[in-house]
Amino acid sequence: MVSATESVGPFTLLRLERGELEPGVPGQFFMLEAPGRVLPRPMSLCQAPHGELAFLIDPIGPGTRALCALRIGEAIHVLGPLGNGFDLDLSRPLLVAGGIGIAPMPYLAAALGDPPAILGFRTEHHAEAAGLLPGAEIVVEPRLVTELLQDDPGDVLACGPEPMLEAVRRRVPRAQLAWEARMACGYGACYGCVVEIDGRYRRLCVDGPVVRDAA
Amino acid sequence: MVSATESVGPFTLLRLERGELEPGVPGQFFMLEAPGRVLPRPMSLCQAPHGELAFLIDPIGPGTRALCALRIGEAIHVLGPLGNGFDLDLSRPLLVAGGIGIAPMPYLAAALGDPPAILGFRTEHHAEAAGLLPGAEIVVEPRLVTELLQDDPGDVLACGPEPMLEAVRRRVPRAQLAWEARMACGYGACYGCVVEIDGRYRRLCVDGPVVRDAA
Amino acid sequence: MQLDAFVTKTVTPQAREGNPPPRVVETESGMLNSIGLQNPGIDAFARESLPRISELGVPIWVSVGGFSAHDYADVCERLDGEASVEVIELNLSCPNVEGAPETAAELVAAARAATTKPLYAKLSPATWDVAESARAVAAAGADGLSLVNTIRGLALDATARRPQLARGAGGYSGPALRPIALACVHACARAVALPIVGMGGVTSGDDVLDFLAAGASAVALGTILFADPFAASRIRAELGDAVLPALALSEHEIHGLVGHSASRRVVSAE
Amino acid sequence: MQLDAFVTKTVTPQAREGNPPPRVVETESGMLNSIGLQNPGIDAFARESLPRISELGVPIWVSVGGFSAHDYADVCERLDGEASVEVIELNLSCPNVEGAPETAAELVAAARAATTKPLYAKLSPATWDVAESARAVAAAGADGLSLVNTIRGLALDATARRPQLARGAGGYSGPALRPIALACVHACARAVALPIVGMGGVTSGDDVLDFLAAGASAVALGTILFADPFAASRIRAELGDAVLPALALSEHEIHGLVGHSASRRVVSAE
Ligand SMILES: Cc1cc2nc3c(=O)[nH]c(=O)nc-3n(C[C@H](O)[C@H](O)[C@H](O)COP(=O)(O)OP(=O)(O)OC[C@H]3O[C@@H](n4cnc5c(N)ncnc54)[C@H](O)[C@@H]3O)c2cc1C
Ligand SMILES: Cc1cc2nc3c(=O)[nH]c(=O)nc-3n(C[C@H](O)[C@H](O)[C@H](O)COP(=O)(O)OP(=O)(O)OC[C@H]3O[C@@H](n4cnc5c(N)ncnc54)[C@H](O)[C@@H]3O)c2cc1C
Ligand SMILES: Cc1cc2nc3c(=O)[nH]c(=O)nc-3n(C[C@H](O)[C@H](O)[C@H](O)COP(=O)(O)O)c2cc1C
Ligand SMILES: Cc1cc2nc3c(=O)[nH]c(=O)nc-3n(C[C@H](O)[C@H](O)[C@H](O)COP(=O)(O)O)c2cc1C
Ligand code: FES
Ligand code: FES
Repeated sequence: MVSATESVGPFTLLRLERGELEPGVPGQFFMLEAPGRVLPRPMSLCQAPHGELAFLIDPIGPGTRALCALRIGEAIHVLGPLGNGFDLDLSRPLLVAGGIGIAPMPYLAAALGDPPAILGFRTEHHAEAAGLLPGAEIVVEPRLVTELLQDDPGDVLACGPEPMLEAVRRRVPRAQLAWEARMACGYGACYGCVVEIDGRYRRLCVDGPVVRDAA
Repeated sequence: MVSATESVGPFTLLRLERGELEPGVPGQFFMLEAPGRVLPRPMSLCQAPHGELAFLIDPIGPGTRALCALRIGEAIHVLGPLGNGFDLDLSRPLLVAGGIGIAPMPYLAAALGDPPAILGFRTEHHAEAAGLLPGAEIVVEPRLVTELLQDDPGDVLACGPEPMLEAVRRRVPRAQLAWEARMACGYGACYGCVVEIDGRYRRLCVDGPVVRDAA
Repeated sequence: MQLDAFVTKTVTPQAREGNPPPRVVETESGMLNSIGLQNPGIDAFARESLPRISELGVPIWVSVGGFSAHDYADVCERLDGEASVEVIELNLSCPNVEGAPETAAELVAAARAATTKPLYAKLSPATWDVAESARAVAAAGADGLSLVNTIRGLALDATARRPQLARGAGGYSGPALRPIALACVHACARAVALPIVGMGGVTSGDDVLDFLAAGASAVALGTILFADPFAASRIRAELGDAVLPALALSEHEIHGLVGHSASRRVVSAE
Repeated sequence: MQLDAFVTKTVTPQAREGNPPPRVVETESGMLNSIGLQNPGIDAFARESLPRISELGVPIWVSVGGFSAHDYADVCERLDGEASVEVIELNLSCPNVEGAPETAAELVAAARAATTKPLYAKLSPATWDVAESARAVAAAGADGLSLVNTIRGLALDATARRPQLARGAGGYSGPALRPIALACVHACARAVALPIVGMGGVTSGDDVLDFLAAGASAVALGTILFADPFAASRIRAELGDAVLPALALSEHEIHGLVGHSASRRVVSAE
């Protein structure tokens, strides 16, 4: 059941009543029924206020637009938490996010005691979402998040578009990266979400989104 | 463009801006786009107020429900007037309608100078629609409209469910009857709306809804 | 006028009454029809319908059907002398009647021997390997392909749980058919060098671009003309403005837009 | 637990990596998949997957695939000794891989010779006359039919206009497939006396009643389990309360509800 929706720059923060669902580990995700669509959509948990689960959604297509159009009191199927979250046993965490990759960061930051963060955005309008992560450093294109990475940046946890994740990985091979893939089930049943890891197709919904033991 | 909607008993009176469409002859119909549906729905013109076309709609399925849910300012495709209306060159007209068969009667009555009318309804709630035809005689089931038909009822013009039309025809063979059929195009193109008339399949959308020269 | 061609309803040698009603029913994102090739027969068609349709001033494609190779040859021969007929489309795939005992290729070959007009073979998506059918009709002399006809579907009444169409199953068309049609166009475009008229659930300029990208050189409209009889003009406008420049399609391809319908009313309504 | 049977993803003799991603895409009222039968092969399946699935305490139907009659016979023989396997479903119709050179009937006959377990033949809707296929597999020894598998479909990307799935076309499933599936069930139920498991776009109790009325004796769930992993319980509740008494179906028919999915997760989620 939708308890509130808020605009955050071009994004929508969708707050759902939590019911019996656990919020899970930061970096895990939920499958949200998108009204009128055949498939649900994977969404990272953004915030876990008391009794609620909050998702930050970028309306880029029919599914995300349907989710952003939900009104208070409407109900949708929600399944989760699903997949592998971030490993939180770290000494010097640094959060790095690009665009809607900011979505899992507020919940992650809360779990890690508000570590430093670097956020990159396409436009100033998108950068309004940085308000969800007070104290973060912000860059707007043409500048990129990797420009702010120090030589020894510590334990990087990153989420964002694939080119950004690849760039972060080149700079910080041990970084924990949260990947994306098209999904159907989200719970390991359909083999729709595979990505090639070490030469084999693995299901991102169960072996990710934060992939352990990747090359 | 929807200019107004009103509840009339269980029915909805949908008022559309007329644009360049003619209202046509009473008994003719229009094809109304039903939002979210693949096929449009045939609707008799109910009233033709200045600058508007008004349709009385019984929400019995997905298409009519979508039409009744339209809000002011929304726009739909409308095609018409289509088909054969009633022959109005009559000396002693009498209107007979059952249920939503009342839909074409207000516009027909206006054209004929408010002739006498007999209306039948399933329930008192449905009978509220009789307000659209002041002065009409009204029966509610289990009583039937045919019970009120005199021995020499004059020039009967009838619209309603098939069993009612059959009963009227048995009593008044020369009655003008407005039939219904499932339609796809409404303009003679698809051959989807045929009914058997004199042993041949004829398209109700062009040879009806008021069928001339029928047996 | 926004049509580059007008495709008629299928004509058979003799007049046909077609199937009993109800003949049409809507489904979630499509519709079923079981018209059953109601038509006046080739003689009445040539005498009465053709002159009327010719008045539109649009090239006429006549769809031809039958129940044997002889039937197809018969109607094609009759149309061969009609100057107003630009293309003959062979309906090899109506799901609403029992077909001919011959294979599609044999029907094309029989038609080929009976006319010098361009022959388009209209194929069914209800086949494991549509590219194989395409190769067969190409070898038999087809000049182009029309893809696709409807596929058999059934809808039941929610109270009686009986088939909604009198005949039981009917031909499924509309948006739900579009992915199936696109797959057929894609497969055939890779299998044969013939021009392809794509159809199945086209509702917008965006859909047209999908069909062209999949390998069609023209697109035909069916079901959308019921909800929007002016779809041809609208779609052309959508293509002209927004969508087209982004893809830099040639004028030639845009002109491939074919209005497909069952009677001249669609067009005269414009 | 609301399932009367659990149907596995298709198992082949050897392990298969499947097709490259993207493998799934949504369409207007359906989806396309091109998984390509990714599976660990029969040995690892029997060793690792079967015992895990058995823990569910639900009768197990194993779907068997291959690229020759020998493959089908091989896997069936291997499963014949597995006590936990109740039924073998022969996937004769995956649109995402090149099939066997043998006909469906030959594959069934080969499987029949290799096992005494009940054999269900899973047929494709991509055929002009599905009843003919049904008669052929019945004659070859099938004990039941599973109708239908997905049908080939294509979706393009709206900017690049390239196929959205890496492999091009994929298998079309979901609500858009339902009328096609119902027509196949209807046709086969009239052609053969075998029990039929109906599937294709089932989302509600209402849809189940349509399949039963068309001639199915059980119904399987696929795509709906993605949007609603608890669909089996919900649908059973819908059948129990409102819809069912109106039709007075027998208890036996209700128990025909088969949960169909790709891994044990669906079920363990319940
Ligand atoms: C684990 C996970 C967590 C996610 N968390 C969030 C989140 O918190 N907030 C948020 O807004 N989005 C998130 N996403 C992305 C979101 O799921 C997709 O944007 C959404 O599914 C797109 O659906 P659509 O119908 O709006 O657009 P579509 O029409 O499906 O797609 C629009 C465009 O996005 C691309 N796309 C679609 N799905 C994905 C995907 N899963 N990954 C990458 N590209 C895709 C398509 O190729 C297309 O170009 C997450 C994805 C994953 C896998
Ligand atoms: C010429 C004509 C004029 C009409 N005028 C009006 C009008 O003014 N107001 C009004 O409310 N309705 C009118 N109708 C009927 C109206 O078109 C149908 O009720 C509507 O199409 C049903 O659509 P649906 O999606 O709501 O229901 P559906 O799900 O399509 O049908 C619900 C039930 O109604 C039956 N049905 C569907 N369409 C028709 C039809 N065309 N004729 C008879 N039974 C049908 C079905 O068998 C089903 O049992 C008219 C019909 C015709 C042919
Ligand atoms: C009511 C109706 C009648 C049709 N009649 C014919 C026909 O006579 N001959 C033919 O080749 N195709 C016929 N078709 C099929 C269409 O030409 C077209 O192939 C199919 O409907 C898919 O396109 P669409 O989804 O745009 O309708 C008919 C389709 C409909 C809906
Ligand atoms: C992601 C996905 C994977 C599938 N894998 C298989 C399979 O391995 N074997 C098989 O026989 N059918 C497979 N199918 C087909 C389904 O079993 C079913 O026949 C089809 O999807 C229609 O049902 P639905 O509309 O309820 O999904 C698969 C379907 C989907 C969507
Ligand atoms: S989304 Fe289904 S297996 Fe990952
Ligand atoms: S509704 Fe199409 S011909 Fe009458």
